[in-house]
Amino acid sequence: MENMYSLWASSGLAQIQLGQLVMMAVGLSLLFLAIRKGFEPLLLVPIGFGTILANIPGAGFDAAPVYDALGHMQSPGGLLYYIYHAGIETGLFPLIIFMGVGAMTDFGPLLANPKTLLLGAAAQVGIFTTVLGAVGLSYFGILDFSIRDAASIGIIGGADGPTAIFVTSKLSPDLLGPIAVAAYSYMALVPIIQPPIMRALTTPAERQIEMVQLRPVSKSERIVFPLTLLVLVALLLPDAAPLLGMFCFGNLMRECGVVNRLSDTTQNALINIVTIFLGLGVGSKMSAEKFLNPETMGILALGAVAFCIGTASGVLMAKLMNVVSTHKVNPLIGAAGVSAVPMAARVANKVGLESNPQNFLLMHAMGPNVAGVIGSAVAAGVMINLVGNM
Amino acid sequence: MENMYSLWASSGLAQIQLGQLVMMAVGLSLLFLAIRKGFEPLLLVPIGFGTILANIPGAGFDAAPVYDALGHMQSPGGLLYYIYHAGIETGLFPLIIFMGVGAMTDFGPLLANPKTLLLGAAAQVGIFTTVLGAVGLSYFGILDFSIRDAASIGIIGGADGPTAIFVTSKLSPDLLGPIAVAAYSYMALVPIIQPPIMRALTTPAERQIEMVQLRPVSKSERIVFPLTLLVLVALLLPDAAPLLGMFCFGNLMRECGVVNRLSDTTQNALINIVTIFLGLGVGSKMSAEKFLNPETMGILALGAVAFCIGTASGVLMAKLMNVVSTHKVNPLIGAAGVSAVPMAARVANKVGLESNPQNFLLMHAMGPNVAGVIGSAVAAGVMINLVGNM
Amino acid sequence: MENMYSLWASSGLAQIQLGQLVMMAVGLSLLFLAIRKGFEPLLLVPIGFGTILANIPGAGFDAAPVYDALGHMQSPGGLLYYIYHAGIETGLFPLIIFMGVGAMTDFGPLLANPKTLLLGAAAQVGIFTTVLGAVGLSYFGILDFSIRDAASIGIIGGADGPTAIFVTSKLSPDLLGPIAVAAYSYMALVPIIQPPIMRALTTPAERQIEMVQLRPVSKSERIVFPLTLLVLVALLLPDAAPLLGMFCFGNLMRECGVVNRLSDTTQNALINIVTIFLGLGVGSKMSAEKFLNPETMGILALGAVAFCIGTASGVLMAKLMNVVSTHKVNPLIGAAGVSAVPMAARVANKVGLESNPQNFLLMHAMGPNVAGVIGSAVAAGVMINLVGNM
Amino acid sequence: MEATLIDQGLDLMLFGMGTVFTFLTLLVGVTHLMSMVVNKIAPAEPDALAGALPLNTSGAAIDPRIAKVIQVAIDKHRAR
Amino acid sequence: MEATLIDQGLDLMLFGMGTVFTFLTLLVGVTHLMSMVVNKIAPAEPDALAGALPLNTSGAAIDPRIAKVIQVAIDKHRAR
Amino acid sequence: MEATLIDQGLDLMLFGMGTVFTFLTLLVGVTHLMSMVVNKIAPAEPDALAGALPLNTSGAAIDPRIAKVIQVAIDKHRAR
Ligand code: NA
Ligand code: NA
Ligand code: NA
Repeated sequence: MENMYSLWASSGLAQIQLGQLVMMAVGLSLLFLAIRKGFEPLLLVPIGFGTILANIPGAGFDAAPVYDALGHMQSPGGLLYYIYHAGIETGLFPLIIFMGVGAMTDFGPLLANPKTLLLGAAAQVGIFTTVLGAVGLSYFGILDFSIRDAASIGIIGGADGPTAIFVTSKLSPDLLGPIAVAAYSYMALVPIIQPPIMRALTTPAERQIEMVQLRPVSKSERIVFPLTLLVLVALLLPDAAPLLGMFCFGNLMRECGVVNRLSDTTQNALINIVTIFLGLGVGSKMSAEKFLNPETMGILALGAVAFCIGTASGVLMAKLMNVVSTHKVNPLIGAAGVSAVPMAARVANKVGLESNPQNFLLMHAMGPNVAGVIGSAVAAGVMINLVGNM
Repeated sequence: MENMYSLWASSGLAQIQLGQLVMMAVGLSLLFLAIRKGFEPLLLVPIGFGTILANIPGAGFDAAPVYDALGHMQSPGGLLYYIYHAGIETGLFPLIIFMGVGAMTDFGPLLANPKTLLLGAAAQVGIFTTVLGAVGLSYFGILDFSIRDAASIGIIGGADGPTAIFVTSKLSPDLLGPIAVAAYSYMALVPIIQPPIMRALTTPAERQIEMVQLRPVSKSERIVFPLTLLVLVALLLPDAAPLLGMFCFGNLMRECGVVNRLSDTTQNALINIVTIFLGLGVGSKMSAEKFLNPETMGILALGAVAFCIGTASGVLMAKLMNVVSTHKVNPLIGAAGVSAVPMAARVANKVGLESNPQNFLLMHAMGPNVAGVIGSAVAAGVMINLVGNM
Repeated sequence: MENMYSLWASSGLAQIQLGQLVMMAVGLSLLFLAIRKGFEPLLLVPIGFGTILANIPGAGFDAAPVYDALGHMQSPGGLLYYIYHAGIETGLFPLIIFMGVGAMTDFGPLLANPKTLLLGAAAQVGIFTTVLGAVGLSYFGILDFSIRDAASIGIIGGADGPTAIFVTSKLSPDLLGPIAVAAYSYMALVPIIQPPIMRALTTPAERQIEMVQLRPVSKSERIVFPLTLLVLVALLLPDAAPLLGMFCFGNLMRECGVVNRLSDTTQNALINIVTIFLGLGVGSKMSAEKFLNPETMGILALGAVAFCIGTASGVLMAKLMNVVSTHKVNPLIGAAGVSAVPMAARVANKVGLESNPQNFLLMHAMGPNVAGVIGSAVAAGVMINLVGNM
Repeated sequence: MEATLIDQGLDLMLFGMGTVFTFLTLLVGVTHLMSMVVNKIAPAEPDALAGALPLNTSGAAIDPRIAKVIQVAIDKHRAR
Repeated sequence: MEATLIDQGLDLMLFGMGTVFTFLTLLVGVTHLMSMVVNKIAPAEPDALAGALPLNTSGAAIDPRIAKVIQVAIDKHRAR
Repeated sequence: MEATLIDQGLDLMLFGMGTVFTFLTLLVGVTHLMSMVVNKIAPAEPDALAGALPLNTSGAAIDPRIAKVIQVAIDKHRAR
C-alpha cells in the first residue's frame, strides 16, 4: 500500500499544478507553430519540447545536483539544469551559434554595396524605441520592468535570436523564456508583419525601382572584410566583440579557403548540436511563474512593436538615402535591415516582384540583411555596456 | 641512477598488480568478442579499450584533479575521470544516446498494431523476477546485494544498454562496469539465447501463423505519437520522463520533417561522439576490485536468467493474446519484446522463416521490439521511484 | 555625458596598450602565414584569431566568471577562459586530437618495415639536445628557463603539435602560446628547413637508393598492432599512456572494421570541433606579457635548432642502418622520422625524385613518419615522468 | 532486515510489473484513440506502407536511391 | 527613481542609436577603403558574380554539381 | 643550483634518449614477433598492398570510387 501511495504521490496527476498544465499547452502550441506553420522550427521545436519537459512535475529536468559535505554527488542534476548552466548562463551556446552563422554568411552583396550598412543601422531604431516603450509601461505602473529588462526586451527588435538570448542571459535571465520565444516567433512572422508596413510607406513607383547589378567581389576582399570588422569592433566597441568576434571568426573560416573541413563542421554538426541544446535550455526557463504573468504579454506586445518600427525605419532610411544619393535604392530592401536572415530579404524580393515582375531584389536585400546582424550585435554591445554602468 | 630508479619505479612492470593484469585481459577479451564475434561493437570496443586504459598502473586515467587552497589546478585529472563525472554520473550521456535512438526509431509498425505494446510489457517480467533472484541470493547469504543493487541487476533483462547504464549510475554506481558489460553482451547474444526458448514454447503450427499486412500509417500519426507518449509519461510516471522524454524528442525531430538537419546530426555525429565517450567512461569503472569478485559472476548469471525469462514471457503473452483475440499473432514476435533493437526482431524473423519460408515477420516484430524499449524505460522509472523511497 | 564617457572609457582606443596592439599584429601575421602561405592553417587560423580576440582590451574573452558567496554566477566568464580551462588545462583536447590522428593513421608501411621505427627514435635526438640548449642559455644567464620550461621547449623538436601542447600545458603552461606557435610554424616550414640538411648529409648515390616494394600487410596485423603498442606502453612507460593510449584507440577504431561510424565521426566532426577550440584556447595564452619577451625569441630559435638536429639525426641513423644491414634504406626517409605527418614524408619523396625520377619514396617514408609520432609521444612520457620527479 | 529485503523485492516485482502493464495497456488504448482522432482531423496521404519502411541504422552518407542510380551507371558502363 | 528609469531609457536610446549609426557609418567608409586597398594590392580574379552566390544554408551532403551529373545518368538511363 | 640545472638537462638527455631508443628498439622486435604470430594464427587475405594505401586525410564525403563512377558517367555523357 505504501508503494501504491508512493507511486501515486509521485505521479504527475497528483502533483501537477494548473500553471504547469498551461505551460505544457504552451509547449505544444510552440510545436504546432513550428511543425505545422513552419515558424523557425530549428529553434522552436527544441524550445517547445523543452518547455514541456521543464514543466513535468517531479521529473526533475531542472533540478540542481546535490553534493554531500565532502563534495561527492548525492543526486545528479537534471538534463536541462546542466544545459542551461553550462551553455546559456555562460554565454557559450549563443557565441558558438554566432560562429556557425558567420560560417554560413555571404558578405558578397554587402561588400558590393557597403552603403546598405546604413539600412542595417536604421532598422535598429526599433530596438531602442522599444526600450523606451518598456520603461514607459513601467513608469505608468502598468507593468514592472527594470532598465535591464527593458534593454533585453528591446533586443527582440533586432530580429536575431542568438543575440537576444546572449543579451537577456546577461541582463535579465528570468525573462529568457518569453524573450527567446518572442524573438523567434516574430522572426518567423516576418512574411506577415512586414509587407503591409512596406507597402504603406512606399509608392508603387518606388517599389519598381530597379537596382544596378552588383559588382563582382574578389576573394581577397571577402577574406579581409571579417578581419577589418573585427579590428574596428576591437578598437571602438569591445562589448560587441564576443558576438561579432565569433561571427567574424566563422566567416573567416568560410572565406579563407584553407580550413574548409573546419568550416563545414561549424556549419553542420557543431551548429546543429548547439542549436538542439540551446533550444532545450531556453525551454528550461519556461516555467509557469516566469511565463504566465502580465509581463509576458507586455513583452510579446513590445516585441511586435519593435519589429514594426524596425521595418519602418529601414524603409524610411532607404527613402532618405534616395534623396541624398544619385544611385537609387529600392526602399523595399530597407525592410531587410532588421536581419531575420534570409527571410526578410526574401520578403523584400517578393513584395518587389509584385510591383515589377522583372525586378529581382533578393541579392540586393542580402546586403542590408546581413548588415542588420552586425547592427543588432553592435546595439547589443552598447546596451550591455551602458546598462552595466547604470 | 636516481632517474633510472624513477623510470623503473614508475614503469607498469614495477607497479602492476595481478588484478590489473587480469582486467587488461578482460578488456582484451571484450575487444575480441566485439571485433571477431561482432558483439555490439559500437559499445564493447570503447568499453574494452576503456577497461585496459583504466587498469594501466600509474597512467592516471582515472585520477581526480588536484587543486590548491586557492582553487588553482595543480595537476589535471585523467581523461576517464572527466568523462565519467561529466557524462555518466550526471546521466547526460545515456539521455543523449536515448535522444539519438529515438531519432533512429520508426514507430510505424507499432502504430499499425498498437496491441503489440503488450508484448513489450510482458517481456519486462524478466526484469522483475531477476530482482527477486538477486534479493534471494542475498537472503540466502550466497552473495551480497542491496535492494538498489538488485534493481540495477534486474534492468539487464530490459535488453537496453543506455537504460541499464542510466539506472545503475543512479542506484548503484559501483556495479556499473559488470552491469553494462552484461547488458551489452547479452544483447549481442540474442541470436544464441532466444531461438531455443522460442522453439520450446511454440508449436510448429504457431510458428507458421502468417500475420495480416500492416496498415499504412500517416505522417500526422507519427508526429502526434511521441507527443502522446510524452504527455502520458508526464501525467503518470514522471520518473520515466528523463529517458522517455529524450526518446520522444529524438523521434519527434525525426518525424516532424522540419528539422532534418538536427535529426541527421542527432543520428550521426552526436550519437557517435557520445557513444565513444560513454563506452570509455563505463570502462573506467572496470577496476579489479569492482569486477573481480563473486558478485560479478552473480550479475552475469542473473542477467542471463533475466534474458531467458523475458523472452519466454513475451512468447507466452503472445500465445495468451491469441486465446483472447481473433486477429492471430505469431507468438515468435513476442520474443522481440525484450527490445535489443533490431536484433531481436531479426531473430524472430529468422526463426519464423525456418518454419514457413514465405512468412516474413520482421516488420511485425518491430512493433514489440520498440515497445520493449518503452517497457524497459517505464520499468526503469518505477524502480528509481520505488527504490528511492525504500 | 556620463554615458558618453562610459562608452569612450570602455572603448578599445581608450584602453589599449602597446603590447596588445603588437599582439593583434602578431595574430594577423599568423593568419597571413596560415591563409597566404599555407602554414598549418587548421591550427594557425584558430590560434591567430584567438590571439586577436584575447588581446581586445575590455572584451573579457579571457575573464574568469564571478560567483557570489552562495555560489550563484554574478558574471559569466569569457569564451576563451572556458575553452582553456575545460579543454587545455585538463589535457582533454590534445588527447581527443590524438584519438582523431590515430583514426587517420595508416600503420601499414610501418608494419611492412618495422625497423623504420629506429628512424623515428633517432629523430627525437633533436628534442633532448634542445633541452640541453635551453638549460645552457639559462646557465649562462642569457635567458631564464627552468628545467620544466626546457623540457617543454625541447618537445617542439618532436614536430607534433598536440604532443607539444599536452606536455607544455602540464609542465609550463605560461609558455603555451609561444611553444604551440613555434611547433606548428616549424611543422609548416618542413619543406624549407629539411631539404638543405638532407642534401648536405647524403651523397647523390645514397639519395638514389631504390627500396624494395613493401610487403602486403594483413588486416589482422593492423588490428593487433595498436593493441600490442598499448600493452607495451602500459607495461613500460605509463606516463606515455594518455597520448599513446588515445592514439591506439583511434587507430583500433579505424582498423577493426566494425565501428566505422565511430571512426568516421572521430576523423571528421569530432576532431574538427576540438581543433577549432584547441586553437582558440591556445590563442588565449598569447598575451603580451607572456609572448613579447626575450624568452619567446629563445623558444623560436631553440625550436628551429631542434628541428634541424632531429632531421639530421634521422638521416644519419638511416646511414648507420645501411652500414649494419644488407637491406639498404634510402637515408632521405630518415628525415621523415621527425613526424610532421604527412609533410615530412612528402619532402623525403620530393628530394628523392630530384635525384632519381623513378624512385618513389612516399610510402617508405610513411613508416618513419608515423614512427616519429610514437617516438615523440614516448619522449613526452619520459619527460613528464623525469621532470615531475626532479 | 533480510526478510525486509525479500519483501522489498516482492514489492518491486508486484508494483513494478503492475505499473508496466497498466501503463502500456493504457498506451494501447490511447494510441488507438490518437490514431482515430488524428486520421479524422487530418485524413492524410499515408507515406507508403509503414511496414515497408526499414529502420535507418546504417548512417550511410550516400542515399540508397543515389547508390542505385550510380549502380545503373556502372552497369551501363560495363555493358558497353 | 521612476523618472530616472525614463531618463535611463532616453539615454539608452540616444547613445545606443548614436553608437550604432556612428559605427556602421564608419564601417561603410572603412569597407570602401578596404576594398580599394585590397583590389589595388591584389587585383584579383573575381570568383564569379558576388550577387549570384546564394547563401549556403542547405547543409546538403551531396554537391549540387554531382547531383546534376547523377541526374544526367538517370536521364540517359530512362532514355534507353 | 645552476650547475644542477645543467645536470638535470644532461640527465634528461641521457635517460630520455635511452628510453626512447630502448622502447622503440623493443617495439621493432615485438612488432616482428606480432606479425609472425598473427600471420601464423590467421593466414589472412592481405587487403591489397599496404604501401599502396594512402593516408586518408581528405575527409571527403564522396568515396573516390564513387567519384570515378560519376566521372565515367560524365565522360559517356560528353561522348554522345
Ligand atoms: Na538585426
Ligand atoms: Na526492454
Ligand atoms: Na616526432
